[in-house]
Amino acid sequence: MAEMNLLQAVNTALDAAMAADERVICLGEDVGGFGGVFRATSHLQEKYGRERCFNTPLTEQGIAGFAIGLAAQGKVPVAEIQFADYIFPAFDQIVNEAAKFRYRTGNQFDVAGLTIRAPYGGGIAGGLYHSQSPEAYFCHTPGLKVVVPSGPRQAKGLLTAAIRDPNPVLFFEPKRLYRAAVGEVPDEEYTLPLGEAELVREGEDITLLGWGAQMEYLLKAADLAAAEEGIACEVIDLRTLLPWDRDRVAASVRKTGRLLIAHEAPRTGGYAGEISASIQETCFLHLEAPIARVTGLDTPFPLANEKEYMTDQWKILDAIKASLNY
Amino acid sequence: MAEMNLLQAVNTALDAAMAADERVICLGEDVGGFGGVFRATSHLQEKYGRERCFNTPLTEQGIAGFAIGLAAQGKVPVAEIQFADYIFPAFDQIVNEAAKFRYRTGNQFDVAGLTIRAPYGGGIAGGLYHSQSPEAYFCHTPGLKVVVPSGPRQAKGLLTAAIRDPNPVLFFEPKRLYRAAVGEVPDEEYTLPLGEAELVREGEDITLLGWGAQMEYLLKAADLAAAEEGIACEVIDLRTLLPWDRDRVAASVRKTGRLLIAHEAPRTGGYAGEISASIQETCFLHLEAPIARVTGLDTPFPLANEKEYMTDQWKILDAIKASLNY
Amino acid sequence: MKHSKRSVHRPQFISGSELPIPTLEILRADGSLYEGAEEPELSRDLAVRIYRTMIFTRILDERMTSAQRQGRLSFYLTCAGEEAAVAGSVAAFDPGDMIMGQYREQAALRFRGFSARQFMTQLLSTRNDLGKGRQMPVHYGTRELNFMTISSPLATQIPQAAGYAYGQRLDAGKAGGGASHCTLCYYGDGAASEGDFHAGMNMAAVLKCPVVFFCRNNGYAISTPTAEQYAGDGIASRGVGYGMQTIRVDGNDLLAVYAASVAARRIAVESFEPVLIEAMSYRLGAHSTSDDPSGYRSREEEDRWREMDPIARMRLWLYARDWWSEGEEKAALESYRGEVLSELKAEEKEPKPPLAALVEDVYDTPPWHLREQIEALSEHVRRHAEHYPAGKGV
Amino acid sequence: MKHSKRSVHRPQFISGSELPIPTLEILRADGSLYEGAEEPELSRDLAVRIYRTMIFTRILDERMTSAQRQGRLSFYLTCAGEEAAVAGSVAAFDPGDMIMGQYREQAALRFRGFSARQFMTQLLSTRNDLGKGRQMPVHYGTRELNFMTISSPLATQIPQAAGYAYGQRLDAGKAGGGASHCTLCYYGDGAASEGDFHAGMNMAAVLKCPVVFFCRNNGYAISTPTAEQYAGDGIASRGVGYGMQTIRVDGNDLLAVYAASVAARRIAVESFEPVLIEAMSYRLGAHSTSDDPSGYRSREEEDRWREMDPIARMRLWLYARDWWSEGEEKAALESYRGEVLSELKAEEKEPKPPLAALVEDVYDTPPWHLREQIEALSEHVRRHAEHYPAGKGV
Ligand SMILES: Cc1ncc(C[n+]2csc(CCOP(=O)(O)OP(=O)(O)O)c2C)c(N)n1
Ligand SMILES: Cc1ncc(C[n+]2csc(CCOP(=O)(O)OP(=O)(O)O)c2C)c(N)n1
Ligand SMILES: [Mg+2]
Ligand SMILES: [Mg+2]
Repeated sequence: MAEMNLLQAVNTALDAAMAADERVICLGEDVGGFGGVFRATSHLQEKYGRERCFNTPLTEQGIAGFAIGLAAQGKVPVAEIQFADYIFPAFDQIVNEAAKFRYRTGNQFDVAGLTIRAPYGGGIAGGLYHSQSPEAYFCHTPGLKVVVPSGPRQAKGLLTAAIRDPNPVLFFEPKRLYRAAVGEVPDEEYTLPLGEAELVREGEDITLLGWGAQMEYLLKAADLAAAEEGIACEVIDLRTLLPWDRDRVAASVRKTGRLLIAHEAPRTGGYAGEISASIQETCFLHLEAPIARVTGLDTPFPLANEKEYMTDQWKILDAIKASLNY
Repeated sequence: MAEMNLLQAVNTALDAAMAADERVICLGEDVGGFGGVFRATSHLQEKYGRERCFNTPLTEQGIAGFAIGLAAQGKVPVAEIQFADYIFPAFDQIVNEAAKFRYRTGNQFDVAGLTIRAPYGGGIAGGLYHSQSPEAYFCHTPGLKVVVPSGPRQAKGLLTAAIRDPNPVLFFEPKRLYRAAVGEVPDEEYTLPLGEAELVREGEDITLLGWGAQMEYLLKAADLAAAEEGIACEVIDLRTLLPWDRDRVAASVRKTGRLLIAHEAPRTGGYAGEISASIQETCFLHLEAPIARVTGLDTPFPLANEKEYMTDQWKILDAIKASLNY
Repeated sequence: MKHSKRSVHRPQFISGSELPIPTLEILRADGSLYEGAEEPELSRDLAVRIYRTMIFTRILDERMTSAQRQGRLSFYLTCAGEEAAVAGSVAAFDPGDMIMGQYREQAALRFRGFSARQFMTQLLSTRNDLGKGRQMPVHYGTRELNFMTISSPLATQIPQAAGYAYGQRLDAGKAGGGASHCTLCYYGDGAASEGDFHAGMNMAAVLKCPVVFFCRNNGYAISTPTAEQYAGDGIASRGVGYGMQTIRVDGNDLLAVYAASVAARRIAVESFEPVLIEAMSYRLGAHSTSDDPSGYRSREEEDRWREMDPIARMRLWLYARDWWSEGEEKAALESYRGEVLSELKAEEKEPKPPLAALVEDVYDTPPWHLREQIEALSEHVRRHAEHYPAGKGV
Repeated sequence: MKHSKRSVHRPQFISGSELPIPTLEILRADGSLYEGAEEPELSRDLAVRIYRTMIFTRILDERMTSAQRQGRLSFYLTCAGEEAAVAGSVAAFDPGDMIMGQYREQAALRFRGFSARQFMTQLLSTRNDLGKGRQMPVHYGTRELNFMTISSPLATQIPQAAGYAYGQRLDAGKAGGGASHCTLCYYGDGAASEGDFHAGMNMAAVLKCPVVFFCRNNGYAISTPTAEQYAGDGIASRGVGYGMQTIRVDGNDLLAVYAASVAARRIAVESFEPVLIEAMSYRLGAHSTSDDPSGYRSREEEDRWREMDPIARMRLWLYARDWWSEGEEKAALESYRGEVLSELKAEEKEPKPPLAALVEDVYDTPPWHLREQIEALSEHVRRHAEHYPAGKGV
């Protein structure tokens, strides 16, 4: 066990994956000698050479397309998109190509080895283009897996699993927590299973569900709810958004009768909508209050008034109370 | 009044818009002399000249970017994306640029005049890449309006409104109905308001909600439900998906106590999820059964077994019965 | 080369006309060689195999176009006019080289041994289709023949080909010496306008990927003539901009295409470098069976190009060397016509893929939601068998 | 030009080194002119205005970088080293021409009259910011000065600039003769790798848009040197491929930049044609305040370029003609330093934009869902005022 932050956990997972399998290749803008603008790929070029860890020209559609080709050839590319806000030029390659590759070839070809990493989310005074949480766009895309770690331990275990998973995986890293989230991480390589949610805290009164940077707020809100009102929150970290662990969530909601989902992305069309719709289908007769969503506003991500804009423990706490008082 | 099909209605709306306002410009792949692969822009180059109706090079990101520039300069571009399946290379220009243009400039600049048209949907043996219904991707994008006509009358009125609307509008045309949907269309120019759903049929027992090519199936299912079981369906054509007419839908659900939403796109992350989540928030105590979704499977769009894959009146009818028997 | 160091002291603009890229031409329309031209090394066997590929493809195209008109296929798309460009290039490559095409390269597939029957399984989306009937006709793919399954979105294969070739280079690195295999990537003059073209070409050049890009410049992208597609000196001039070795060839001249392709492959594998070949040709037929070119180009223009038919030109050359005879010609045409039609007929009897295949291969194995969905669908189709073609099967 | 008609009969590859694009150089580092060089027409007033723009920008950059270190700004990004490229180009354009920049062109804004105070409103995202405090520092924009608001996603402005210019051409068409206005579009050597670059350049050429593309080639995209960005002869060689009139200039040579820009604008407006200028320069500072270049380049390299400082070079030229004196220099520097600091201080006292602005300008007017959301948020902030900076305001 070693204490490290989320960024170090990512770097450690990449390092171990490159050491274990020479097919693993890290590529992206500035990921080479410099080690990435956040330093997630620090020292990897030194250790594994310029052929296996390199700068690409500045083109996200090219990075994604190139990584797809590498994966189709049998390599295990881990491509970095510098900010999730800049993943959109690669949207066609990801959604029309990577996601549909195995299907359209009748399983003759695939991009099993492909992982695309991108830092996402707000809270760093990034404004419109250094703050977005685009996970929902990809969760509407059959063929992709979408994974979001909430802390260092999850980051290492999930990224290792993502790299090994025989499907294209998008791995969104909560950049607000890169240095802020620190915790114990096992030294050895390990994986956390994709598709399984993590029950973070048990409780009887309401289920709180989120992923990535939301988990911190959900846990703080749960603490406040317990302290202020004696409310016992069950807290679940979804971890894999696609395919998601509906059974785990449904089991919890059947127990608590209430569900609150939090995400940073704008509300309309956000992934909370999908979860809410599915859970009311499965748990209709168990629901004692409407499923609540605490989300970003339906606006571009702002710079001024960012604190007000973002979800936080106070907003979650209010929604918990509203649900309990319904 | 004249009888015409959906394609002619689109062509008529474009023609009238170009005649009325010389700032209106039609551009896209093959839209010039040839009039578009579906012939939606037939005769427009002849009538209004090569400068106002022209072929672009084959680049969707370029078409969108170019149209954004035109709109920022004060023109009223109507850009065609040949198939909605090919809108993804333009995703960044639409989602990061067009949608956020007014916001990020503090309303100093805007792309008020921009409309992007694209034929969408399946049922024409198009397989993965000539069948997709990508509306949900755009409905998660504040700043855009998303409009889908269900027939010739709606197509002309809504497209005219979209062109005049001072916001960027995506206009998805159900290509399966291009020639199949025929109806009376007023000769004069007229608009149907964006943001307002259309109550197509009144009923007491369940609300059926859809858009575009789903409306035909919903109405057929409503007929079957009435004939077979005496069920009275209320049928609503959403028409504008973003921003959507929640009040109209909620009022109907408060009356019927039941809601079924149909779309062709894959289920997970589809727009039915958003509507379901919102309506259970607003109408929780009125719901007598879970909100039902009839949608495409969570797979790429197939070619073989397309008929089985797609939503249709039989699947909707089953879901109506399941809701009524809940 | 980063950038040139030459300097001038008066503002002087440079335009494309200052670097006109010449066209390699070896074979004249009458089957004779241009003066000063050098014939590429090409054995009789290989020449005949190439020629047979070209005429088979022409016949396949003719027959399938009629079959589509008869409603036996939903869609088809011909290679007519571009057979020399495609067959002449693929013939210069190793069977182990990966091909990543656009959709008009059936001649490459045929050259590598795709049977008439295999074409039919894909065109008819039967359960025998290697692609499991999931894509529209002409979206062929076969791992066995190293032909990557075609995908409709244009130009996406260009950066993918760069990446694929980079992987091949890494494998070669281990063996020492040059790469044993490279990638051959086809695309059209229209596709070259996509952003992915730029991304892929530039990455291939910077990252030194052993890939040969083969641009089929056939004058049109559906209805859009190249004059409305680009303003420069074709696509070749762009290769130069990427710092890529580049050549333009007469695409209707089998010998020129073959000679350029042999040299290009050598550069790619020996020096880990991408190469661009631009083949100037013409799409003799409609864009596809959904298209009617009379709306955008003249019969005269088409006729002019028909006179430069690459098949006729190669035939004359073969005749002149006595490598092929009128008798062989007749026999080959007849046998291909028969084969294509009988295989079409035979495959028409084959069933569609099973319903369950709808949810396979979305992931390596179907997750819970896809299992639920296919169960519900199968149950629905069973209950309403009369409304569904697959109703009989379940 | 569609494609060249010249033909050859032996396979011969062409590579970029066969068309080295020369660099226009007029002014030597010591302020004297190259032999054979021709000075562009440039009045004393304009020359001094350009020079003042350059030194103001340098001072703004220095002061704001320190202010950022002191925590008074969240982020900053300098133009240091590229002042001649930016000020020399914008000076050749009409104030009515639209500028669509990347983010390192504060000199252009300043040249057009953006005040020190206006810079501060944006950098501090106060309620006085024309952009309503919504974007990160340096994302300036002003309709009044025809400077399109900067957007972070790279290269998106390139096809937009083509479209904007096409609109200008249509307006001109009505007036007859050339265009009265054109578009000036800046981008970096890194941004030129994006797909949007290709799309925009090609469309501008084919659709004959009066736009001048100005590539600031400063050697780096964050940590990535141009050698890992492209393999061809810079960006200029691509312009030639698009059939665009193209010129490369020494970007640290004000006279070369200005001369090329004057000529480029003339071509654009008179013949409705895009033009490409590639200015070779160097980013003297870090990419931004978030970056530390010592991780990827040497101090020696930086020093070499510091010796070619464009400001020093222009100053020597001005001194030589007696258009500027050491006294004026000293006074200008002092006054700019004072102005920048006092305006910073003053603007720091200004409040942030109101909470309600969060939902404005998403659409022309906020629809129901945004009205609901802002109401709920305002109510929440009111109830929990202690947790929110805006708590005081509501
Ligand atoms: C991204 C994308 N946009 C549009 C289309 C529709 N489309 C199919 S083929 C074609 C023209 C392609 O022209 P070209 O590349 O010259 O190839 P050719 O058909 O001439 O062989 C178009 C526009 C597509 N398949 N993909
Ligand atoms: C689409 C996109 N990808 C990545 C980034 C992150 N980024 C910001 S600036 C930059 C480098 C740009 O280099 P260049 O174009 O040479 O401009 P310079 O900074 O040298 O002026 C990068 C990668 C971005 N802003 N947009
Ligand atoms: Mg073509
Ligand atoms: Mg740069």
